[in-house]
Amino acid sequence: MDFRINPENEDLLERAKIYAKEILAPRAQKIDEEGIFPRENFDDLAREGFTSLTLPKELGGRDLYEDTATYSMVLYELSKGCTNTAMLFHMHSSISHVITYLGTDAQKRRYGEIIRGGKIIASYASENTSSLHGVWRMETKAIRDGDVYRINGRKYFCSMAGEADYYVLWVQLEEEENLTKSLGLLIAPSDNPGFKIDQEWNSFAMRGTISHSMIYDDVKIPVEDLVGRGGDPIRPDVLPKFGFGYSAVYLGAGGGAFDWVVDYAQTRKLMPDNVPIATYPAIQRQIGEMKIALEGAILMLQRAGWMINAHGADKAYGAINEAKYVCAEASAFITEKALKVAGGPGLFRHNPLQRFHREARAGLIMPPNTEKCLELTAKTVLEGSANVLGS
Amino acid sequence: MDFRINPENEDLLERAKIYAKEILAPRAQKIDEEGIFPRENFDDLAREGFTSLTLPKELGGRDLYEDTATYSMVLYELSKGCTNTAMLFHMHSSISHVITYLGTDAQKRRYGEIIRGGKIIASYASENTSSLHGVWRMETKAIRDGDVYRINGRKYFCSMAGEADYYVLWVQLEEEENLTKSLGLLIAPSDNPGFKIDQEWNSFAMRGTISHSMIYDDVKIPVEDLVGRGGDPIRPDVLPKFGFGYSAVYLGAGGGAFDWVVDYAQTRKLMPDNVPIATYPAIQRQIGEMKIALEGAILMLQRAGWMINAHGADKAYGAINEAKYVCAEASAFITEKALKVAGGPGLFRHNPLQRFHREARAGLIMPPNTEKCLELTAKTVLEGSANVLGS
Amino acid sequence: MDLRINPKNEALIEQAGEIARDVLARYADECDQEQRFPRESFDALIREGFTRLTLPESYGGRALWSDPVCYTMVFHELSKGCTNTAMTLHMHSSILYFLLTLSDEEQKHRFAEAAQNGAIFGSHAGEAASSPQWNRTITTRARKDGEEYVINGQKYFCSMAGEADHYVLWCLLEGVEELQAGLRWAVLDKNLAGITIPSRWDAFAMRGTASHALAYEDVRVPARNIVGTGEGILQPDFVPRFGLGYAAVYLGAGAASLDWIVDYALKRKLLPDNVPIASYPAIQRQIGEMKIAYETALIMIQKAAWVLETQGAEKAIPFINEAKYTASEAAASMTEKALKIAGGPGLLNDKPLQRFHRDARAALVMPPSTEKCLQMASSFVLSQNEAKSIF
Amino acid sequence: MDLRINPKNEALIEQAGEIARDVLARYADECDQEQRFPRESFDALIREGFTRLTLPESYGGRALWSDPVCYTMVFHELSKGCTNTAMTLHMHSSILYFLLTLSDEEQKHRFAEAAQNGAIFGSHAGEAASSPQWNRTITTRARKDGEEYVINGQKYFCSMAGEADHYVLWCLLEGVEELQAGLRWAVLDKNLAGITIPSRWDAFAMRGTASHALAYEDVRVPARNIVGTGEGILQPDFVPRFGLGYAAVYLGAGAASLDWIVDYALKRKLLPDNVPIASYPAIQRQIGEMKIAYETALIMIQKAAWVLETQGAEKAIPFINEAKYTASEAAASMTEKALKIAGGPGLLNDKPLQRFHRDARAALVMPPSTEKCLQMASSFVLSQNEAKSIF
Repeated sequence: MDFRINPENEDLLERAKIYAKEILAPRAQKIDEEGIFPRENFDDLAREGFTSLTLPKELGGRDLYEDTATYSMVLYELSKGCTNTAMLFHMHSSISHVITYLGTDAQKRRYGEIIRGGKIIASYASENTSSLHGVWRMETKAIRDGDVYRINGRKYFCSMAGEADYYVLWVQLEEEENLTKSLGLLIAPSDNPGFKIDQEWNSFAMRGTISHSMIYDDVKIPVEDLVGRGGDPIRPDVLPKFGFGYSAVYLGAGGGAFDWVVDYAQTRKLMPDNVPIATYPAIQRQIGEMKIALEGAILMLQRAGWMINAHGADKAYGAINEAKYVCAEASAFITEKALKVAGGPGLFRHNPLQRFHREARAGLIMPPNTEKCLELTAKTVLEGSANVLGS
Repeated sequence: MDFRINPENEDLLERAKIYAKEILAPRAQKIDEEGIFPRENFDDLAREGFTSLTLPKELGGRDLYEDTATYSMVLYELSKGCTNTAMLFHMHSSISHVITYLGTDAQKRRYGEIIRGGKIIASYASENTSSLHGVWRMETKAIRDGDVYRINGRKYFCSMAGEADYYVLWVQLEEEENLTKSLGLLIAPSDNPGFKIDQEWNSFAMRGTISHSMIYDDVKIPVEDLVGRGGDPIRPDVLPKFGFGYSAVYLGAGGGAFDWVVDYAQTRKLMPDNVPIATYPAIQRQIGEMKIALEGAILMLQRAGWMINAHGADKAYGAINEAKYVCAEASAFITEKALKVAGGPGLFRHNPLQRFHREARAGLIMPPNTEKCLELTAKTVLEGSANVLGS
Repeated sequence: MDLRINPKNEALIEQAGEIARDVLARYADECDQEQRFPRESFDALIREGFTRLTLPESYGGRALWSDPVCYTMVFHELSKGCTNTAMTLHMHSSILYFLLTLSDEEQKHRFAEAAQNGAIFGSHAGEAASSPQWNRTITTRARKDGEEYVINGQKYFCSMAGEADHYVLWCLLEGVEELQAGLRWAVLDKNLAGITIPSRWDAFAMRGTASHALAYEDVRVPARNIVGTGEGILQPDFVPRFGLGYAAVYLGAGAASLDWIVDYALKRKLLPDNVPIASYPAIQRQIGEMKIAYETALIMIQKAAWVLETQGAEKAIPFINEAKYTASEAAASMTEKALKIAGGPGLLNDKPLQRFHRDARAALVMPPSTEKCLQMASSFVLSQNEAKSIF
Repeated sequence: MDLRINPKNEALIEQAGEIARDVLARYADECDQEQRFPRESFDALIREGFTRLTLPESYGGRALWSDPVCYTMVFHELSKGCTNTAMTLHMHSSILYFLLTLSDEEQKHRFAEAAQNGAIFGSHAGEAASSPQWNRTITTRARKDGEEYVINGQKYFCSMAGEADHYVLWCLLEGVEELQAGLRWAVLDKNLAGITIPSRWDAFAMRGTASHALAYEDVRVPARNIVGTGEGILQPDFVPRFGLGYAAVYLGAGAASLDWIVDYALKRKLLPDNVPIASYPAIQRQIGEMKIAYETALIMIQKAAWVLETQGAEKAIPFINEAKYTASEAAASMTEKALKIAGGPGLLNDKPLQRFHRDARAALVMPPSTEKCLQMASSFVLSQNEAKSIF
C-alpha cells in the first residue's frame, strides 16, 4: 500500500496550492458576487500550462487522467481558492481528456492545439430533469444532412454558456432509443449562429459557472466534429470521468471553509477573555469533528481516483459514488459547523465563509445527489454491482 | 395556554415518581437480567390503586384517559424506574380503559371489579409482520358456535404471555375482509386450556415483557365476553389509545439514562484532575444536548396527550405519530450520548445505563417505527390527513 | 393543561398571517437581493397597527407582551412572509415595551404618542463581541453638559440603522464604571448631528435588517431623552424577551421552507415517472422529518412563552434558551432538507428557498448562539442557580 | 499511490476471514451470552498459527506488525466472526511484539519460544481512570527482594484475566517516582500465589474478553521476568499500535452488522407485499449509508496503518486518532441502522445483530474515546506539536 501522491505529479499539487492562494482566491469574491465568468483565471492557468494537463503527453499535456487521484487533489486545491474556477477547470479538463481518448488522430492534433492555445471547451449535458429512478434520456436530436449534423433542442444548466470558446453537445444521433448506441458528442465553436442563450443564470451558489439555458436552433456541425462513435460518451470507461471531479471541487468548499475557520479561531478574541477562541474546548471539539470529516472525504476521493486508474473507470463506479456522497456531506457539514464557530462575522459578505457555505449546498444537489448516491451504493451491496447509468 | 399538569391529577405524578424510585428501580435489574415478569411491582401498584387509574371514577378509578397528558407523564415517570413495568402497566391500563369505554354495563361492572381486585389484563395484537405500506391484516378468526366463539390462530410478541390473569384477543369475527367491521376484542381468563405458549422470549431489550408467541388452539370464549362490536377496537376514537403510551414508556428510558448520567457526571472524578467531570466543557455541552432533546420530547408527548382529550383521538393522530418519533429518537440519542459521557463504567451491568440504552432500541423499532412515523407525518402535510390505520 | 392559544388574540395571529402572505412576501425577495430595508412592508404594518402591538391599549396598542405566547406566534407568522420585517418589527416592539417600562411619566407619554403616530424605534445594544462566559461591557459614554448629554461611542449590529426614527442606545454615564448604577438608555433622533454609519451591514443572511454599525461622535441629546435611573435598568426580562422573539422569527424561515417545499413537491414532476415527487418515499421521509422538527420547535417556543407569562423571566430563561436552540436547529435543518429536495431549481435566486436557507444560518449564530444555549441548558441541570443571563 | 494490500500477506487476510466465518462465528453468541472467554476459538487460532502472527519468522511467526495494514485487516476479518476473540488476540499479539522489543536476548528467546508453543500473553495496563488531559499514573509497585521481585497493586480491565498463560503488568520499581526511569513490565505466570480476581467483568458489551480486575498481593516473580531497563520502556509506538488495532476490531462489529442485514434484507418479506425488504427505497437508503460509513472508516484505518509503517508512530498518531474516531462512530451508526432495519426480530438474542450492536458501544468509550479523539484531532490542527499521546 502506498498513500503518497505520485511523485511524478507532486509538482502540480504544489503549484495548484500556490495558484489557488495567489491567483484564484483574490478574485473569488468578485466572481461570486457579480456572477461572472473567471476568464482571467483561465488565461492565467493556461499560461501556466494547467489547462492542458489532461492532454496526453505527446500532445503537450501531462496525461493527468492517468493519475486521477492527483487530478482530484489538484481540483480540490484549486477549489479552495475559487470553487467556480475549479468547477469550470474540471469541465474543460475532463472534456479535453475525452476528446483525445475517443478522438481520431486528426481530432487529437486539432483540439490538442486549440487547448494548448488556451481555448476553453465546455461540457454540459442536462436535459429535462429525470427522476431519481429514471434512466438517462436525451431529447436533443442530431439529424444527418449530407456533411453536417443539424441539431435542435434545449439544454439546461449549461456551464460557461456564452463564454467558452467551444461547446460540447450531447445529442442523440439517431432516432434509436438506445442511448448506448446513439448518444453522440459533438464539438462546435461557440460562435456558431445556431446557439441561443435563453435564460439568465442567477443562482444562490456556483454563480461563476454562469450556467444559462441554451437553445440549439438548427445548429449545423460538420460530421468530422463528432467525437468517437454513438454511445461512446457513456461507455463505462468514459462516463465516470465526467462526474468524478465534481466531488473534489465541492470538497474544496469544505476545505476552504476549514482553513478559514482554523485561522479565524486562532486569531479571534472575545471580550473580556482576550485569548483566541481556539482555546475554548467547545470550539476545539468542533474543529476536531471538521478535521476528521475532511480527512475521511479526502481519502475517499483519492481511493476512487486510484481505482479509476488501477481497475478502470467501470470498476470504480461504486467508489466514485461513495466519494461523491462523502465529499458533499462532509463539505456541507464542515461549512455549517464553521458558520457556528465563526458566529456573526461568518455571515459577512467580505469573509469567504458564506461563499464556501453556499457552494457546498450545490454539492448536495448536483448529480448524483445524496439520495441517488445512497440508492446506487445500496445496489452495489444488494446486487453486487451498480449500473453505470444508474438505472 | 396552560402547560401545567392538571392539578386534579398532580398527586398521581408525584406518587409515580416515588414508586419509580422506591419500588420499581430497585427491582429493575433483576427483572431485566432474568427476563421475568414484574409480578411484585404489579401487586404493589395494585395495592396503591394504580392499576385501576384508567377505570371510570364510578368504577373506582381516576378516569386517567380523560387526562392523557398526565397519564403519559405517569408512564414516563414509572418507566424511569423500570421500563418493563411501565410498558406492561400501560398495556393493562389502556385495555382497562377500552373495556369500560366500549363495554356493556355488565362488562363494566364485572371487569371493573376484576381490575380493582388487582388482576392484570394483557393486550396484544401482532400477527405476521406487515410491510411499512401494508394495511392491517388479521389472520386469526373467531367462528361463532352457539354461545361461544371458537378461535384458532397464532400471535407474536404477546406481552405477559403466561403471566397475565386475563388475555385480550384481537380476532376477526367473520370472514369479511373489512376489519373496520369485523375486528373484535375478546377477553378470556388466562387459564383457558386453548392457550399455548410457543416460543421463548429472549430478547436484547424489554426482557421483562416476556413477549412469547402464542397459539390459540380452539380457544372457546362465551359470546358475552366480546367487548364492543366488530370494528370497534380500530375506531379512530379507540385505536390511538393503545399506541400512544408506548412513546411515554420509551422516553422513560431516555429520562432514566439522563438522570443517571447527570448524577454520574457530578460525582465521577478522574485522575489527576480530581474534580467532577461535570466541570469539563465537553461534558457540559453533551448534557445540554441531552437536556434539550428530553424537553422537546416531553412537550411533544404532552401535546399529543392534550390533543387526544381536547380534540378527540382521531384528530390527535398526527400529533401521536410525531410524539412517537420524537420520543423514540430522543431516547436513543440520549442513551447513546450518556454512554459516551460515562465511558467504561457505563458498560457495566450493575449500572442501569446499559439497560436504558437497550430499552431505547426497542423504542426505535416498535410500531410505528421511525420510517413509518415519517411516512405518516409526511402524509399529514402532503394530503392534509393521515389514515388511522396508516395505510 | 390547555394548549389553545388565547382566543382574545387569535384574530391577530390570523391577521399577521394574512399580511405576511399578501404584503410581506411580495417584497421579501427584492429587499433581500437589493439588501435594503423592507420599507413597503413596514409602511403596511404601520397602517395596520402592527407597530403598536406592544403599546398600552390607551395608546391604540395591544399590550401584546402581556401575552407572550401570542406575541411569539404573531411574529412567527410575520416571519413566514419576510424574516427581515419580522425581526426588525420585533426589535421595535420589544424596545418600545422596555422603554415604556423604564420611562418616567412624561417620557412614557411622549414615546408612546410618537409610536402611536407611527414612529419606529431601533434598539442598539451591540458592542464588541463577548465570550460565552460573558460580562456585558459597555464602552459608549454619556457626559452631562447642562441640559444635554453628549454621547460618544460605537455600536454594531444596529438593526434599522438609517431607517428607524429613533435610536435607543445603551450607554454608560461618564465617571461611573458599575453597570447597575451607570447604565442608561439614550433615545436619539436619527437626524442628530454626529451620527454616522462607518460600516454597512453586508451579510449573506438577514440582509434587509439594515444592521449597520453606528458611530456617535459628540452627539448632543436633551436630558429628557435619557431613560432610566440605574434602578431596574437591567430588568431581568429584557434580554429573555428578545431571545424568545428571535426563536419565533427564525423558525419562520423554517416554516416558510416547509410550506414552499410541500407546494413544490406536490407539483414537481420528473421524467419519465410523471408523478409528483411528493409520491417518492425518500421525499416523504424528509418532509416528515421537517414537519416533526417544526412542531417540536413550535411547542418549545410556546412553552417558554407560557413560562415567561406565568412564572416570570427568571424561571423562563432556561426554557427560552432551549427554545432558541431547538428553533435554530430546526430552521437550519429544515431549510437544508428543503434545498436537497428541491434540487437544482431550489438554488435559483428567483425562488425564495435559498433566502430561507440563508436567513436560517443567522439563527445558528445570533444570540444566544447554539453553544451558549447548550452551555446554559447544561448549567441549568448541573446547578439550578447559574442560568440567569442568556446572552 | 497504490492502494493494493501487500500481496505477501493477502492470503493471511483471506485465511482470517475463513476462520472467522467457520470457527469464530460459531462460538461467538454462546460466549457472549454465557459471558465466557472464547476458548474454542482461541484454540483453533493457536492451531492455525494465529497466536504467532507477531512473532519473528525464526520462531514460526509472521512478524505481522512490520506490515500494519495487513495486521489491521487480519484483525478486522477475525472481528467479523467474533469481536471478543479478535480483541483479545490483538492484545496478545501486540504485547508479545512489545515484549520482544524490550526484552534482553535471554528473555526474548524464552518468551518467543513460549509463544511459539501456544502460550497466551495478556496485557494489563489499566489503573484508575485518567482525565482527558492525562498523565499516566501507575500505582502498582515492584520491590526487589534478592533474586525476586515482590509485586503489589491492582489492575482493571485486564483482558483474558484467568485465561492468558502469562500476565504482562506495568509496574513501577519501588522508590522510583519518575515513570521514565522506574517503569518495568513484569511477566507473571497466571498461577503464581497472591493473584486474585476481586471483581469480574460484567458488562453489556465485549462480554467474552474476561476483562476482570486483578489484584496482586505480595506476588513473587523471578528477576528474569522483569522486562525493560527504563530505556525506551515508553516506546512511542506501543499505545498507537493498540489503538489502531482497536479501530480495526471495532469496525468488525459494524462490518458484521452490514453483512447480516444485507442477507436479511434480501430474504425478509413482509405481507402483503411479498417482496424482499431490500427493494424498499427507505431500506436501500440506510444500507447505502452503512456501506459508505464502512468504506470511509476502512480507508481511514488503512491510511493510518500505512503512515505508521512508513513514517513512524509519532507521525501516525493523529491519523490513528482519526481512524479510531471514524471507525467507532461508523460501527455505532451501522449497528444502530441495522437494528432499525431489522425491526423486532433483530432484538432477539438468537440472532447476532444485538451482539454486534452492543459490542459497537464499547468502541465509543474504549480508549481513545470519542472525546479524546476529537480533542487530539483538534490540537493537531491548532498546534502541530501537541498530538503525541493518544490515550
